[in-house]
Amino acid sequence: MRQVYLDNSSATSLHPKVAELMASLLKEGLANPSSLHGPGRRAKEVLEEARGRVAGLIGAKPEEIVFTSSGTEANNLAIKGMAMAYKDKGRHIITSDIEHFSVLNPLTRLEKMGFSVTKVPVDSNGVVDPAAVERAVTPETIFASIMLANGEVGTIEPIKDIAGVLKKKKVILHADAIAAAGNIPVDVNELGVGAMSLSANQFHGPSGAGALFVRNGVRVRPQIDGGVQEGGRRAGTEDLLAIAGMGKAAELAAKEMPERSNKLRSLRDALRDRLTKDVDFIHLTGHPTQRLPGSLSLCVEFVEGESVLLFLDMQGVAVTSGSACTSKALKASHVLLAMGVDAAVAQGSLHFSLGMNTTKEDVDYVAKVMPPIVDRLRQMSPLYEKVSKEVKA
Amino acid sequence: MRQVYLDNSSATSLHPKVAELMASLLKEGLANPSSLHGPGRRAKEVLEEARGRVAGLIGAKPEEIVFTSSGTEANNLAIKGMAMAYKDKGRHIITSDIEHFSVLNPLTRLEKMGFSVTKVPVDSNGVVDPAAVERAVTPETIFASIMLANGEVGTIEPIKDIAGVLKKKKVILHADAIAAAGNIPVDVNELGVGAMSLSANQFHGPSGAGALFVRNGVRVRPQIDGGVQEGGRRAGTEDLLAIAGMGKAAELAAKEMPERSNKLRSLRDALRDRLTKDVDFIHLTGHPTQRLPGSLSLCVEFVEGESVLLFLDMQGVAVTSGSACTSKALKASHVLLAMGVDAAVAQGSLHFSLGMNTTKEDVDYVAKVMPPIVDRLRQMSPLYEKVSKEVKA
Amino acid sequence: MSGPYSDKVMAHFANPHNVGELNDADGIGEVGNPACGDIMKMYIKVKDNVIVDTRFKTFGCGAAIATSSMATDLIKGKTVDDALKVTNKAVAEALGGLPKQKMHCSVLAEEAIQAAIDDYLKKTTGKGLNLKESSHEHAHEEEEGHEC
Amino acid sequence: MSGPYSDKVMAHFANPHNVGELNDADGIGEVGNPACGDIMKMYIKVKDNVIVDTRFKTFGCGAAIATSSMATDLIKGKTVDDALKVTNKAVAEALGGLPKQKMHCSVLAEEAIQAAIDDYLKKTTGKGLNLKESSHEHAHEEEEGHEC
Ligand SMILES: Cc1ncc(COP(=O)(O)O)c(C=O)c1O
Ligand SMILES: Cc1ncc(COP(=O)(O)O)c(C=O)c1O
Repeated sequence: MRQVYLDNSSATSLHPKVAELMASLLKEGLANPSSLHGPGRRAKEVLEEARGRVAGLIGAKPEEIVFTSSGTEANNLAIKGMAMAYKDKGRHIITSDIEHFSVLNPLTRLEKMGFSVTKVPVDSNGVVDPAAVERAVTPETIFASIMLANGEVGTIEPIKDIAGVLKKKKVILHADAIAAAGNIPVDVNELGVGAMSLSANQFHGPSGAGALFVRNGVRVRPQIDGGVQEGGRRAGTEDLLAIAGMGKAAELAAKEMPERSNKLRSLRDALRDRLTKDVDFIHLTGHPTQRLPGSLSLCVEFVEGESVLLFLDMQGVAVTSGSACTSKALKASHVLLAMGVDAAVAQGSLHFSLGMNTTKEDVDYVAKVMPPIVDRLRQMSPLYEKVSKEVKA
Repeated sequence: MRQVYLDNSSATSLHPKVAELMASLLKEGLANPSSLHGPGRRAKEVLEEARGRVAGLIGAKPEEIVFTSSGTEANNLAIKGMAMAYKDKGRHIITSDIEHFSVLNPLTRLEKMGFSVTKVPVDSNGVVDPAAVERAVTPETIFASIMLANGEVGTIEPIKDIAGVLKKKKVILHADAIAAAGNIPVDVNELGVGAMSLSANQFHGPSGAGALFVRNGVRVRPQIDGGVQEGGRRAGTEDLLAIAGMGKAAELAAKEMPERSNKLRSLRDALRDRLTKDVDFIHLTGHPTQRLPGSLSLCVEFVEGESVLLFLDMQGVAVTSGSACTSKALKASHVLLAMGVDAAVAQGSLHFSLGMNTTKEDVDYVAKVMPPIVDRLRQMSPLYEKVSKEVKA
Repeated sequence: MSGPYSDKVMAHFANPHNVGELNDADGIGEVGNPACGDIMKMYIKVKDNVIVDTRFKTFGCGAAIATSSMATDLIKGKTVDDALKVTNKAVAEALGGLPKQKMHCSVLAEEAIQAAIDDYLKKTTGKGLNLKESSHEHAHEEEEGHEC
Repeated sequence: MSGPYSDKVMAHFANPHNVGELNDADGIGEVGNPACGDIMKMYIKVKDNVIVDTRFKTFGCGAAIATSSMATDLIKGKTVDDALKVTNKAVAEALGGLPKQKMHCSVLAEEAIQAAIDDYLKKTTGKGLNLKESSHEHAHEEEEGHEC
């Protein structure tokens, strides 16, 4: 059966050249980059080459890159690390309603420690209003954390404008660029961010490597204490294999980005057009144009996302859903709800995230297998029954 | 030139079978284990297989294993995680003078937050006295953290006895078993520990995977917040490649341990005997018999460790040193000082850590190249000059 | 491959039994809430106090569809009284178990059976079951909206 | 390969110049402290106020040996006054730079030169340099023993 992987937002497929580099490093064997001997110096060289490549992807200086084990850890280091570093300056932090749990949950921890957090809302496209961020600033505000792009609905936020209004108020901006970096052009200086999180598995690198950009002059208190790796900002023997993979993936993303995103956009638009034509009662979610190139996010009314996902899986198609039933907490995606999507409609959430391997044949295949699945589930659905009766009446 | 890697205490060489599994997973490609679709379920299967293997190595239940990105992170999760989970019970913690910085530095953080820490001393062999631990217990004590084996001098601690005295006082024991697990038999039930840290790169697995054993009933507060991975105890997309490697390495360590450690012991003893015979003024450090099988730790008087290390490196031999000059903080190893080694003698610290790949030829080679290096450096040393004059006189 | 669901759940989900409506149903019960992700509507046909036929329509996840399918299988051919004894646990066990966070689907199936029988009894005897407030909704409130 | 040391440091470390003692030295200076990891002992032979020969013995790391070697190279052939102008920076620069945490080795080299000259002056003129408390030891105290 055809295997179509359209869940690159959960973890991208590995770039063949990244896999190749990692395989060759596996064969070579890697020592500890802190060691003074030859094998250690070679390991250090691999580490610093990767750092340079990741810095290059986002216009940063190498020493501004702190490697972590995931995007989640990078967000934790940014949020808790800056909160601890600046707690004597103030205890107020700004964020948005649609951040990832790796931003929201650390903030909840901080609230329990006496920090206060203001969450700015989003519009129906999932866009944060820079003016709302500006209004949220108090004399106590130490930083804001707003995502550059949302991984569930694909919306790209006006980070440059948000950084602009915050700069006037001398508030640092951390951007969770995990879903964005490597997929759209991201330059820390153009954006004006003080800190920014990335994750290799979002741009065809491996899981196991993330990075936090920390602008020179911005302080973060380490969240993992021990040795003096990563300039004293993150202890622990480095996962050099994953880090080297991240570096290579960053280099390739920078090089191949225009080509990749053109292809992704046209395939994504083709899939969107086919599905909206062949399936009725589909709601597109997220911003219609200001969005990640490979992301198609929608809600199929009268059916539940997990059921569609499982039937698609039986046809070899891998996607994700933000329905309550697919989440471990049994709550519908807070992102969809924050955008004002009706809770019942949100149950039909599906996210198709295309990657560099996606082909026209994949799109054709999904466009072919999806409508009968929806139809079958709707035939089973007591909600659709009502609608079809209403339509008939 | 012959390459002899005797720095397995910094990072072991990768077991060929571990490298093989990782290479095949790189080729296969791994999805996100949280995903519901087929590739996600396959990833989950890889994850749980690894968990079972790691649990198997130490006699734990699979659900008692929390994967982390390093041994350092496992220690941080244990120390800060238990401190936060039990802070309402008490704020006193016991540790020893010879713990790794990934235990000591988190404790320093906790001290700044109002916890108090008692460090028990060690004897000249680096052994912690269980009675001293018992005496340190107060009604406020919530846990103790004592290492199972010291990675710098090789001494194995009487953890079972320490756990025994603590059990009477209802104090949880965390053991940093990072240097020990996979190298000597370790069973969490026999030892009686409540939590225990491991690191894959200490038993021929990859860097990038560690684990914390958390006994059912023992609580740790997550230190990385976000998604609900690892039973809600550690958020972030899993580094499946490294974790799978750790699982395989654990399985192999369990199987090959008797054979490996017999070989390591005899090679290590041979190296010790040759070096002590051919180089005078050598002090062996750590316990003479109660020690890790592959570890030979010593101080060469009148020379400085980094210089020996660099000359050995020019001969293709990789070792490590605990001298002040090799540390980034320019302080001699706190482990050696805690054992009462004279500060000047500690400057000549060297640690030879053998691994499964070490051969008799390696030992012969090192035994051959080392004495002339020491001799050359001593001819340059104003300290040796005095001694040789004294000896002559 | 280790999925969230047992093979039996997947089999019932992929090919559910008794899907559809009964035009001449003697009792119809609908439970659940679309915002929470699951609605089950159950139809029963009763002859001589025995459930001779049954159908369902379900909006929900794999477990919701599979439990609906299994619930209809379990009550078919049973007397009304025996059908009322089919518990959520029985449904879940018949499916070879359910993931913990999906057990509420089996609760919904139990409630759907009771709602259909309640409707049948109301229609035939004028007096329904003394149905408690939906335990499903209840659990919902208790856990502060954490679970639907 | 990117090691901690420049190629020049490694070259001087691997093959240091002027190693040894001078039996007929006119001045001998010893600085440092074994507990801190470095001791340098420097010998000078002076003729007509010019340092015509010099040797050193050093206990210490790669940088300590390399700076000793370079320091002896730099003062050889210089007048005593000019030798006193050789700073730790000059030594470090001549070596193509030193890692930040190894700069103290160059300080030690400067101090060794001064100690040897001090000894020479004391022997010849009865009056040494007005050497301040070892700036090395000083730095040591200031930084609470963090750096040797
Ligand atoms: C916007 C955003 N933030 C954070 C994360 C978490 O990153 P990771 O999965 O690397 O832990 C993700 C995951 O995709 C994401 O999309
Ligand atoms: C006893 C001990 N604890 C902790 C660590 C740190 O582990 P890691 O290097 O995996 O971060 C080490 C490293 O070797 C160790 O030997």
